[in-house]
Amino acid sequence: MRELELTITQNIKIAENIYRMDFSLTEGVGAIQCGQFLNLSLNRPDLLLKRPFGICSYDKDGRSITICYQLAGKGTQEMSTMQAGDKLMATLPLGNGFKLCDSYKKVALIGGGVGIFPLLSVPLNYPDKEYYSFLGYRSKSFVCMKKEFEAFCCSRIATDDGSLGQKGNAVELFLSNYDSIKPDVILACGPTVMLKALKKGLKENNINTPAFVSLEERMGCGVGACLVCVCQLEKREGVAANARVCKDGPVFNILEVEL
Amino acid sequence: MRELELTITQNIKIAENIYRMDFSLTEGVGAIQCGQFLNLSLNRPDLLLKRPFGICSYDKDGRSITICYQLAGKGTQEMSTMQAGDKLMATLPLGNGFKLCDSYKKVALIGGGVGIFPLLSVPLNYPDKEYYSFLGYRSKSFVCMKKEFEAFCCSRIATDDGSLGQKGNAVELFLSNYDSIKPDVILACGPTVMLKALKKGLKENNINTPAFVSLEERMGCGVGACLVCVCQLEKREGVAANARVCKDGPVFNILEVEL
Amino acid sequence: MIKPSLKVNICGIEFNNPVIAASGTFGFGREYSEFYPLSLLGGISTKGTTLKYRAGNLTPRIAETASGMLNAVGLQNPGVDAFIEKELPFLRASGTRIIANIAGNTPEDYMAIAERLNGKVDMIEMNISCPNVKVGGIAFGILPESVNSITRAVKAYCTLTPLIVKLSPNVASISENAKAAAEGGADCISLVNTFTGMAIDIKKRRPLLSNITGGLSGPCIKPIALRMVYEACKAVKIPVIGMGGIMTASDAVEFLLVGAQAVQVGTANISNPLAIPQIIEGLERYLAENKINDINELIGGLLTD
Amino acid sequence: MIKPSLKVNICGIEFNNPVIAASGTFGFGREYSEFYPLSLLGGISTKGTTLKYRAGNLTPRIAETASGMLNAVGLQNPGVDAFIEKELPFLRASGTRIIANIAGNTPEDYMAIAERLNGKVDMIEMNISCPNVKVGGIAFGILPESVNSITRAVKAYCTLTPLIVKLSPNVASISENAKAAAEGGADCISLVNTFTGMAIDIKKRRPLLSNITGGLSGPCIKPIALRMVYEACKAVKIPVIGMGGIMTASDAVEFLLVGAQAVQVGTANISNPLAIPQIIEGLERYLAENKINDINELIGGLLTD
Ligand SMILES: Cc1cc2nc3c(=O)[nH]c(=O)nc-3n(C[C@H](O)[C@H](O)[C@H](O)COP(=O)(O)OP(=O)(O)OC[C@H]3O[C@@H](n4cnc5c(N)ncnc54)[C@H](O)[C@@H]3O)c2cc1C
Ligand SMILES: Cc1cc2nc3c(=O)[nH]c(=O)nc-3n(C[C@H](O)[C@H](O)[C@H](O)COP(=O)(O)OP(=O)(O)OC[C@H]3O[C@@H](n4cnc5c(N)ncnc54)[C@H](O)[C@@H]3O)c2cc1C
Ligand SMILES: Cc1cc2nc3c(=O)[nH]c(=O)nc-3n(C[C@H](O)[C@H](O)[C@H](O)COP(=O)(O)O)c2cc1C
Ligand SMILES: Cc1cc2nc3c(=O)[nH]c(=O)nc-3n(C[C@H](O)[C@H](O)[C@H](O)COP(=O)(O)O)c2cc1C
Ligand code: FES
Ligand code: FES
Repeated sequence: MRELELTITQNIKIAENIYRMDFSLTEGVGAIQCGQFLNLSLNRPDLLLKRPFGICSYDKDGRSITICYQLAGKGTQEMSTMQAGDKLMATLPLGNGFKLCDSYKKVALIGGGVGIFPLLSVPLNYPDKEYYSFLGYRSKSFVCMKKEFEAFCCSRIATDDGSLGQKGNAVELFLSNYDSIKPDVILACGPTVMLKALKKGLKENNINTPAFVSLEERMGCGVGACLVCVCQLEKREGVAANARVCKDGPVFNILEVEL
Repeated sequence: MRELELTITQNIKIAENIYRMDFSLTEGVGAIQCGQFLNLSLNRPDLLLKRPFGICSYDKDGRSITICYQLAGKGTQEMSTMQAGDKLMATLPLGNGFKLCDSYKKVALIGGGVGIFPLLSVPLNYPDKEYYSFLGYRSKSFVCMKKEFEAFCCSRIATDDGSLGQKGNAVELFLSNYDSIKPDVILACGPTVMLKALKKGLKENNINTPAFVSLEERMGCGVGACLVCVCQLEKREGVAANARVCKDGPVFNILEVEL
Repeated sequence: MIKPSLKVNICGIEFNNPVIAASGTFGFGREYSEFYPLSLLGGISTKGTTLKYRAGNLTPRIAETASGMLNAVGLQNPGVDAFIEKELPFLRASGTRIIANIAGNTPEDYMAIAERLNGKVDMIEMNISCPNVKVGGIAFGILPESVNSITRAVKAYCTLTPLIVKLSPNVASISENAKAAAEGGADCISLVNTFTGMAIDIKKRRPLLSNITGGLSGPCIKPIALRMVYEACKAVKIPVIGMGGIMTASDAVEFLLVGAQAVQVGTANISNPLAIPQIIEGLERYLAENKINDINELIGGLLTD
Repeated sequence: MIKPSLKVNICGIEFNNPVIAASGTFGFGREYSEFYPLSLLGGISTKGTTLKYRAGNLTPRIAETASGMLNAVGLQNPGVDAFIEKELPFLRASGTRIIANIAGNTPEDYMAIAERLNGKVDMIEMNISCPNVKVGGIAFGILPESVNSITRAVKAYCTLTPLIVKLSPNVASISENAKAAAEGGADCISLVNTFTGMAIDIKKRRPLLSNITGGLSGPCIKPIALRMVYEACKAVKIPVIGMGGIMTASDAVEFLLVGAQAVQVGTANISNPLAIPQIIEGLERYLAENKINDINELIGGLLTD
């Protein structure tokens, strides 16, 4: 992980409330693992904290990077006003990312809301797998990156209001398609309620496929030092323990974390 | 005085550390008196206070306005990065400004440093006077608005290091030329040390010409409510009193204020 | 949808809305009346008034800090008699509620000012957090005992006009001081006044204020101010007026949610002369969006379970 | 021109420079050692350590405020024995000064931790401003008497290692508390810890922190912190380590000018992992530009005449 200056090369709206921001770096960051994130400074001294965003895509030497962000509050609002040429500091790459062993051939990607973006980076590290994606959006107007997923995935979509694809959420979509796919591994990213529903759904359906989830938590440093971003691990022999989402995660085995 | 949105139409460097910023206003501010100022918001929530700048020039209906500013600290630094099209809120016009009675025909303008800028606006209200300007700059590289003064003035320049015009300051320049001009009124603007030297110089040389000075003081509201910007008036019958530079000034009769 | 009601009632006095201009940032209202009719306001807390004219401190009296400002005006004011004679008639005619903010060097000062203002204004706000006021080396507002005793002494003169005690935040326990004011007979408390702070010009190696230290206000103090108002509201049953760093309607909502019956807005006026009307408009919008018909339903509505 | 010296000596211990990583924002140094060699630092104050493992509070533990942040980590740490066994060897090998920051629920806790750390670290920093630690309803750090007595009790166990007492800013008089620590036998004081604050999500009408309140840090508190350090430096003769909102070298210079012998940098690390090396570089530049050969000439150099 390093602290580097990023130059915005593009900042465009791609769906309702959702933007894509591309950066170039003068120094390379080296190897990036899919599912890692960056912590972005906003150049506004009153907004002290960096904002974490999953890295959607990157080139091999880490000299260009893409994130997608949803307008959520002051910081993302400020980001939406930025222009090509503006420079921002960022810490990257952060976290453990998704790691797939060779034995996993069929990969199910389950993404909800802004959780779909980090999943886009998985084939960059693992181009030779068979991918099935299950993407949940609020409504048709929020749908984005559809083509990008279709480029490497057999991709299905659900919307909360049924305005595109199946009505419902990404987990329901996945479960209803599970039998026809039987993936070797599940990678999921989205709001905590979604991950919770996934954990429950897997259990109830006796699905023992290894599943890895990428968590969201409010962060400070992003590097593991300030201890604000913890999640609770499932008790081992009755002993509770915390893990840092930024450093020990954001990706955890679904069986290891309390959701 | 009103609170209005200004749109930057130009922001250019005109001398070492000195910039000129032009604004357009969608609503007119109405009549502006020469020597009035505006209090400019910086659009940076961490920089809470507005910055006061003398209005250099303006069109009749107050729909376009120019200020010139020197890099002094965080705020002016931020201003120097702004671009045409950027919008800023400002309170304007503020203060009393320079007021000249008909009997004043020959007007001496004495300006030091950034104090020269408000003087530029005097002929806009009083086009039919005879003007003589005495402008003091730190050094040749800081000289600006020379042509603009020459357009309506018999203009002389002094620099601290003698790199252009007479070596010395604006007050010395004025005093050494006083006899040949004998102005009816003196308008001066510049750092407090300069105004102090002027008051002393006038006294020592028994010059009784009416003189008006525009003061600088750190400001808050700029409208007369917060009482942070006071100056001390000369005691009247032994009684001391304060005046607000922003509201009762910035222009005072030199005999009325303690310098 | 019907327009939500912003009216609040504090100590029997009805305010058009809960947004009051804070003392010292709004003069006696004249300047801002050039920007909007003062009748829009919930009320005005006037510049702190002492028994006699005070010249205040030397300049510089102001310095900017990160998301805040320091001031060391030092209670420049014309004195209570000049206030009553020259400022009050204009204020009374303005159509808003008038709160006279008062300060003194001794309990007798406060009592004398209160006596003169009793019955002439809507409320009296006793500022006991002025750093120039000493009792045995500690300002009246620091120790609960002295908060209690000065409140008791001054309340005796506020027979016709409710007394607000304005608490200092530079204390060990805001709850104790709030209780002390309530037990001393305060009809209402307001908080916070400014936090003592300082800033330095490292080029000159000198303080930025001639007075060395000054009072910190603005958004930087909001989290501490809000916590103190939250604690004060839990500690006492009398109404609480909250302030400290309120710049927007959203900030005002935070103070109302922790239980403030009204808010005061200070530094925001200095940054933006239209701050208060914009906050009032924003409150109306927030209520409408959240389908709340009466702002009183919001007050104390923080969920913490 | 010769390179200015940044070395300072505190309680007989030499620091390469006066910039120390503040407790709780720097873990046990491992993470930031990936950004730069820790030997660059003046020192590290480690994450507050208690007698036993503590899980800390529920999340969210952090919220952003205007030019500041609130945290409510709640002293998550592995306990003193794990610290000594697993973290200290790495820290000792890092080539910088190690200050062990400690916290407890009872005086006995503090004494036991101090006893274990005595002789093993360069300094012990006793945090007596943890909001979870109660004595008769008031934290150890609030009343001068309790500051004095806990300092006395813990100092008895710091026979080989100088004791820093880290003061709370949530007090009535920082001078009194500084004096109480000095009289209790503290070798050094450090201040400020965070200010208790809160922030609310007005959409959910809930506090942004699960703990409701948290500690405010960052540039927003700098004016108050600086004023407190200024007062503390005047109140005591023992060395003072200043902190609160230091983001840049210029901020650090302000604290040195009021008399701090060293500074700690906390929140700045969270905003910018390179903050401390940049501050150290900036201090060197400031000294060179101002033709000061030794940073000790700057300390206490504020002009106030
Ligand atoms: C590892 C990780 C990866 C993420 N990836 C993406 C992504 O690819 N695209 C995307 O749109 N969003 C992503 N998020 C969420 C994103 O960080 C927040 O939406 C964003 O920080 C909101 O900032 P704001 O200033 O607009 O909101 P504000 O509410 O003004 O932010 C205030 C503070 O709260 C924090 N915060 C607010 N919402 C969240 C949240 N949901 N999660 C974490 N912190 C939050 C902010 O970071 C900031 O510190 C990710 C979060 C994490 C933890
Ligand atoms: C009535 C009036 C008219 C002015 N006209 C001009 C002008 O036409 N051109 C120009 O270049 N400058 C002018 N000045 C000075 C100008 O306001 C300051 O240089 C500017 O505010 C510095 O801001 P900063 O953020 O760069 O400096 P900082 O030091 O970061 O400012 C911090 C605070 O101090 C105040 N401050 C700093 N220096 C001064 C100063 N010299 N006078 C008043 N306040 C100050 C700032 O307004 C701000 O509130 C005028 C000042 C006044 C009072
Ligand atoms: C310039 C200035 C002058 C002030 N004068 C007074 C005063 O005379 N009496 C008083 O009780 N409070 C005074 N205050 C404090 C404010 O009324 C208010 O309590 C404080 O500024 C916090 O609110 P804010 O952050 O909205 O400004 C003054 C504040 C400022 C900024
Ligand atoms: C996330 C976080 C955790 C902290 N943990 C501790 C702690 O364990 N012990 C302690 O004495 N201070 C702790 N502090 C306080 C800091 O050490 C420091 O006193 C305070 O943040 C002010 O400095 P700053 O503004 O530079 O951050 C913590 C601060 C933060 C932001
Ligand atoms: S954000 Fe600091 S430890 Fe995770
Ligand atoms: S700046 Fe507020 S009274 Fe002059």
